[in-house]
Amino acid sequence: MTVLDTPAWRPRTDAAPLLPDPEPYRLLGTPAAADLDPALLGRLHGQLVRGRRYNAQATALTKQGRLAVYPSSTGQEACEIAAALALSPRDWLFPSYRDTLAVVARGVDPVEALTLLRGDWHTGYDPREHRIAPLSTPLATQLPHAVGLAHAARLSGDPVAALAMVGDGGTSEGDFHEALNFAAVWQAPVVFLVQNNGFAISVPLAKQTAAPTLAHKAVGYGMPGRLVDGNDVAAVHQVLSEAVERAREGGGPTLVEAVTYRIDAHTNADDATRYREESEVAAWRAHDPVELLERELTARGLLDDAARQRALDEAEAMAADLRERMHEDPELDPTELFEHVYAEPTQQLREQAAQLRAELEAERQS
Amino acid sequence: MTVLDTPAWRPRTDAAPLLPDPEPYRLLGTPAAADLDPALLGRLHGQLVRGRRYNAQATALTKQGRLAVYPSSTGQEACEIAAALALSPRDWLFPSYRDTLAVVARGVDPVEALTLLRGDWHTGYDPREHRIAPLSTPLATQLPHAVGLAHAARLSGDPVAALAMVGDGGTSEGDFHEALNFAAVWQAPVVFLVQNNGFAISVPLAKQTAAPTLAHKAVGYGMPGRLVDGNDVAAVHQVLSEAVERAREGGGPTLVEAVTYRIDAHTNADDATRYREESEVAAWRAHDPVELLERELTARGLLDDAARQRALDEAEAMAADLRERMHEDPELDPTELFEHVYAEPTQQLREQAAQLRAELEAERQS
Amino acid sequence: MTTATTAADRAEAPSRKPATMAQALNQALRDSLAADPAVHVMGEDVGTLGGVFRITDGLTRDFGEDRCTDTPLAEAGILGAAVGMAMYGLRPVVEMQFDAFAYPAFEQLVSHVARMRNRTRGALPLPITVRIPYGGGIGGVEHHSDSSEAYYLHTPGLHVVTPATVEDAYGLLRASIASDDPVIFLEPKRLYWSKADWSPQEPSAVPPIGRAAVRRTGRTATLVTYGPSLPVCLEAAEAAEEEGWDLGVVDLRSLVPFDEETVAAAVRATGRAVVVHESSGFGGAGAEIAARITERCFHHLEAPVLRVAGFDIPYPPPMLERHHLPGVDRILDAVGRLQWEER
Amino acid sequence: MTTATTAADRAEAPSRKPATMAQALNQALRDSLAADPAVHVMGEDVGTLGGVFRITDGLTRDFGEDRCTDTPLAEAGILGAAVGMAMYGLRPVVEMQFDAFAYPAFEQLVSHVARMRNRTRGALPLPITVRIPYGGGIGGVEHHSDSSEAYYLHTPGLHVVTPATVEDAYGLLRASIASDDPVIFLEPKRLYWSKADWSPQEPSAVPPIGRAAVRRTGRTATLVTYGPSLPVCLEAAEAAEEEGWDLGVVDLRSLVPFDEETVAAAVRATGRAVVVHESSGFGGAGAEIAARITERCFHHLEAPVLRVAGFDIPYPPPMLERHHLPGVDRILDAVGRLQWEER
Ligand SMILES: Cc1ncc(C[n+]2csc(CCOP(=O)(O)OP(=O)(O)O)c2C)c(N)n1
Ligand SMILES: Cc1ncc(C[n+]2csc(CCOP(=O)(O)OP(=O)(O)O)c2C)c(N)n1
Ligand SMILES: [Mg+2]
Ligand SMILES: [Mg+2]
Repeated sequence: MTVLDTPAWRPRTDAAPLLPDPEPYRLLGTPAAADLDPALLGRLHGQLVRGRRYNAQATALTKQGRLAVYPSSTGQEACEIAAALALSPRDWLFPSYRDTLAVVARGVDPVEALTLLRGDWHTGYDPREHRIAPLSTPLATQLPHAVGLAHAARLSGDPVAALAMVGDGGTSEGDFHEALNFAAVWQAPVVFLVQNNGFAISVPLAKQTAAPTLAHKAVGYGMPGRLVDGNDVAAVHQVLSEAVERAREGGGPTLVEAVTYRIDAHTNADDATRYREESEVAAWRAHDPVELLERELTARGLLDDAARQRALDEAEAMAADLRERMHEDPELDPTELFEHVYAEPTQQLREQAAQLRAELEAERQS
Repeated sequence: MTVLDTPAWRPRTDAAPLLPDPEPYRLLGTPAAADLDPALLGRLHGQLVRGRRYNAQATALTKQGRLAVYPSSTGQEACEIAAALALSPRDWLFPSYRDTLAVVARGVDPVEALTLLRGDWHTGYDPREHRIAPLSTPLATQLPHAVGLAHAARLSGDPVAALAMVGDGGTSEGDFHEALNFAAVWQAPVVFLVQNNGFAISVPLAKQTAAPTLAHKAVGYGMPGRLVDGNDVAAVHQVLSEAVERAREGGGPTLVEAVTYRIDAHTNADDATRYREESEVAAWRAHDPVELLERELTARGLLDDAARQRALDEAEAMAADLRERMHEDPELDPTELFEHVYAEPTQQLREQAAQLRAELEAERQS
Repeated sequence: MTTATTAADRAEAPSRKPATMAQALNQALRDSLAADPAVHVMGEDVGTLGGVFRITDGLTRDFGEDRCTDTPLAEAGILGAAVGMAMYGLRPVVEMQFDAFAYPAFEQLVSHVARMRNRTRGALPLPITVRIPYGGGIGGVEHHSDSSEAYYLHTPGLHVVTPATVEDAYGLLRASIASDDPVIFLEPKRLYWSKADWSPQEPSAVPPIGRAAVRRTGRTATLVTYGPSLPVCLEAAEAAEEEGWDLGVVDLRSLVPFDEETVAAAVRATGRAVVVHESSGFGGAGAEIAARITERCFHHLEAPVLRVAGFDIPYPPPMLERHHLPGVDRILDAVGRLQWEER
Repeated sequence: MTTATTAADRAEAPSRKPATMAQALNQALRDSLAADPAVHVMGEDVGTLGGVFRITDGLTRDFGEDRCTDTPLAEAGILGAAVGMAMYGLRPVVEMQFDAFAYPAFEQLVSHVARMRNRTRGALPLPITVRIPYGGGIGGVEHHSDSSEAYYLHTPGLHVVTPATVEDAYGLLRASIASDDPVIFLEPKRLYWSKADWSPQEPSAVPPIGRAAVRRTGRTATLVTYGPSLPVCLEAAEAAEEEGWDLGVVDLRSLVPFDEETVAAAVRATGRAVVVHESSGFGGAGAEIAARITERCFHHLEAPVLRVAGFDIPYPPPMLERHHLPGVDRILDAVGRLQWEER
């Protein structure tokens, strides 16, 4: 044995296959799109239209005070929908705070998905039933959770993959780094989807990173990086599906960067004109995920006006239902505040609950 | 403007020039070594010999109870010495807990450098005077400090570079990631030196990372990565000097991975036989930094037996001085504990100091 | 740079005008930046946007990107970089966007910010101000309403300051930035839009950190509080008049240093005390305050020092937060129980 | 796997033998791993090395790498991964190598570990045990002797447990791992090598978390303490006999849940109390304990509840730590001051 044989000396893997193609992968409008399954494209289209309408409706609800806040994913619907649809029912989704749309696209009731944002408890839906972790507000903190869950599944011989979503800003957090490193060392069946929408609130990408692309970060962990046009729903869906498949089959984690754009402000409370040019927004509006897909579908004769109208009508019905059901505040029981802190409330919590009950009783009587 | 012109779409930089050569860079024993300055090689040799002796002496002092603990850098002297000597006097060094040798090689009194480890206050030396941050125990936490200092210097137009040292294990920490990202975004004049010595205490590199090499992590930040034979003091010195120079001239940060090996146990308290094979240690002993340099010097007629003996004698004198001066416990004043918590002690601290003074007085009298 | 303008503005208009706490904080940052080139403001969205609460509004425009800097999104990195900047000789003023988003920086805070001076025997003081918008009452979703002061006040080496008035917001922030020690500067979010007639104090008139303010003297009992709970306590004191109670109110202004003298004097004057804060009671600041009052004033106390605090639960969702926050009724109820027989 | 061996060992040798706290902890991990396949041990160096304190000695050998896993060096990553594993249904037992090295995981702990059950209305409980060797007295260099319990006990959703005896080390660790709630399990480093005659309790005999133990009844005054300070208090109680004082000693065993009944009863029996712990006093656990005792027992108290705690300084270097740690003299001095007239 010489030093040249010792593990520290030898590179673990070859870097070349890990490096992303710096040109974002596209399918729609390319010859390869001809091979895409029309049924899949139809599903993606219905969801995109629905998703766009959902964002608009939720934003409108904030203006009416029915929601505390809403971070819209308008412009990013292709990523949201593709993420949800790339998973099989037994897989797990780990959404970031902006990803309500992915949660809804995966089958959660549109009202339940807004539970947190309307000022109620955090997770309206049952995470175990839907296999969707709570929408994570502290950025990037959900990534190690996805790794741990995927690792646990693998240890149990359970063919489950986890898909974790994060923003371009979130990639700067230490948790991003630690999660990707654990995933690669453990060869955990997890896929990381970075939605690079150009901004972290007001901070543009150039102040966030000097990396060639965010997908290049994969190399430093020893996992493959892929770059994809985040507004091309077919491309995102394909790249994610391949990565999820590979993960589930023991091929390890992948980092996917989807290049996209946040068309709306950060949330309804934000004023995006303070930090970006309308011309940039316009450029991205001209590269719209719904239009990109519709152009493809129309060219292939898969979408006529009637079909388009049907999709719009369905979305409208969903929005009307959402509006109506969100019209009333939910009935919350304040004493439930003490019930889920621990499996069994402590003596102190029991006393505090009693105090609050007495106060509520007094209030009711006065 | 189209999306193709927007910052999110365009790769910021080309990845190719950032990628390290996966073969560690070597100088000693290669034709290029002929160009090396004999005076520099002489200085490096003297320091290497001294450094090795220092490690041995400090470890011996732990057995005599004169030091609380000592993390030896035997086998890694080339990195320690090269780091210290690559800096000009106005630059700053940010050592990790294992880097006492770099601190001493930079001119700190050998006894002062052990202040923390003998159970006295943390930093014996004056960090401002020597431009050496305190040896950092929480791993990787010193890296953002180095970035901040380098950034501050650059903002002030002060041509100062910072060199920050960390271990292979430390690269897994979130602080490593955040520091490198800040450095690249700010183009701060800082050089990161990772000593990959194969282990984080007992955990081997393969459980720490799946990256091709640690130097490949540079790509994900948009800074160049360099891989160097960490036992080739001339190579490490050259690579670091170039990186420091580049940083000082506004060229931005560099990540350098030096491949080396921890010949001793993690610290005197550790038993390395629990987790590694003697054959691996032997392989690295055969690739010894002192021997590599001596072979080169001898081949070029720059080191005869007399010169070698002189170096050993000087090291021995240093060790004897260290032994002697470490023989007695320093006189510590317990009431100083309250003096440096704040610029002005709070009322509570004044009262606690008074209490301790009274107790000490009572002790003295009884 | 508008150093001159700022100074001129003040020279022209020494008279008091209505201002919000947010405006006073912005002015304090401006005046600090103008007064000392070592001051640097940094954090997420503090530049072009002016911060999500607009506390840093216009600073990048007026002082340049190098003096007010949008950082990458990484709180440990921000604070860690600030440590290095302070080592070089700068005075970083760091913004953490919300209370719960300061937690990633906890290691840097506890292991370095709080200890660098001590570990270097004074050679490397760290004059860093960490501004943290904290507390609830603004209908924020989870992680946007934490009261984290107890974590900081238990960490030797940190000052912990929290203003409750517009005037103090300005004065204490200037004093914190001028301090050679690290200061955790906790800004009560729900008071950002509170208003008062005010003009920036001259630096010389800025109160030193560490002096509590007696906002109201009383004879029946003493309320001890700070930050977002001060207005609630003042309201409670007014309401108490109807019950015939004359309540004193002490505003701590800084939890570290803790002004024992002022608190003890105010409690001795009444023999009864209630400590009020909105963070969870268990192990909260009120525990220290109550324990300390008891140690110092035991034989003056007619009743145990009571605490009115948030429940021992994670901060509740917007629709339920009013049940969690100490309000006037709960305070008056506690005052009522000061005529206390053991339960 | 040696499940059988372990069980057999115990069947053969039910009699009590001398064991160290470290051995009892190791046995608790073994028995938990053997009893429940969902239990997974993970952390830095817990595998081949068996941990820097050898608490996990032999677990990887006996249960395999998948059940006792060396992780990369990243505490937030470790705890964050454990969260995901617990979401899947496992019971991770995480080791943080030293107290101060748990700080990088603070955000995961406060924002997720403590709150996941609550935020999901019970759908996602997190049965995670976080083992943290804590406290001083072992001559450790900086960052190796922190007492961090106050940070944890103020965080609703966490249990905070700390054993002081060999028997409790085993019993409480087993109970913590079996708990469906996250437990911060604080292991007093300087008691790792303390010895007692002991045999592992049957699971049924394991005490539930949340009961304090009266280690000694007394009539003069009551010492309330936990973890590393228990032996010091017991020693003080013996020494106090010379002064004619009969001291009771209560060992809290868990700070959360806090056993108010036991503490209050013990204090009422004497009318005087001293709380003892080694972490900094200001805002420490003792503040809560003292404030709570006062609230509950005011009219039984002959003197204020006093605290004997570490100074409000960063943990001192080895050569000075003996001055910092509460010792017998300082405790007896406080007891003396319980015959207290106001200063
Ligand atoms: C740890 C943490 N720090 C700060 C915040 C406040 N914050 C909420 S969203 C946001 C920007 C996120 O940007 P990015 O990751 O790009 O996601 P995007 O909003 O673009 O979807 C910030 C700073 C947070 N939620 N968590
Ligand atoms: C944040 C943190 N976690 C854990 C430790 C405990 N610890 C001390 S040294 C060490 C291993 C470090 O390995 P590496 O970074 O490779 O440096 P080396 O010891 O090889 O020089 C560990 C885990 C620490 N000091 N800091
Ligand atoms: Mg973004
Ligand atoms: Mg190493």
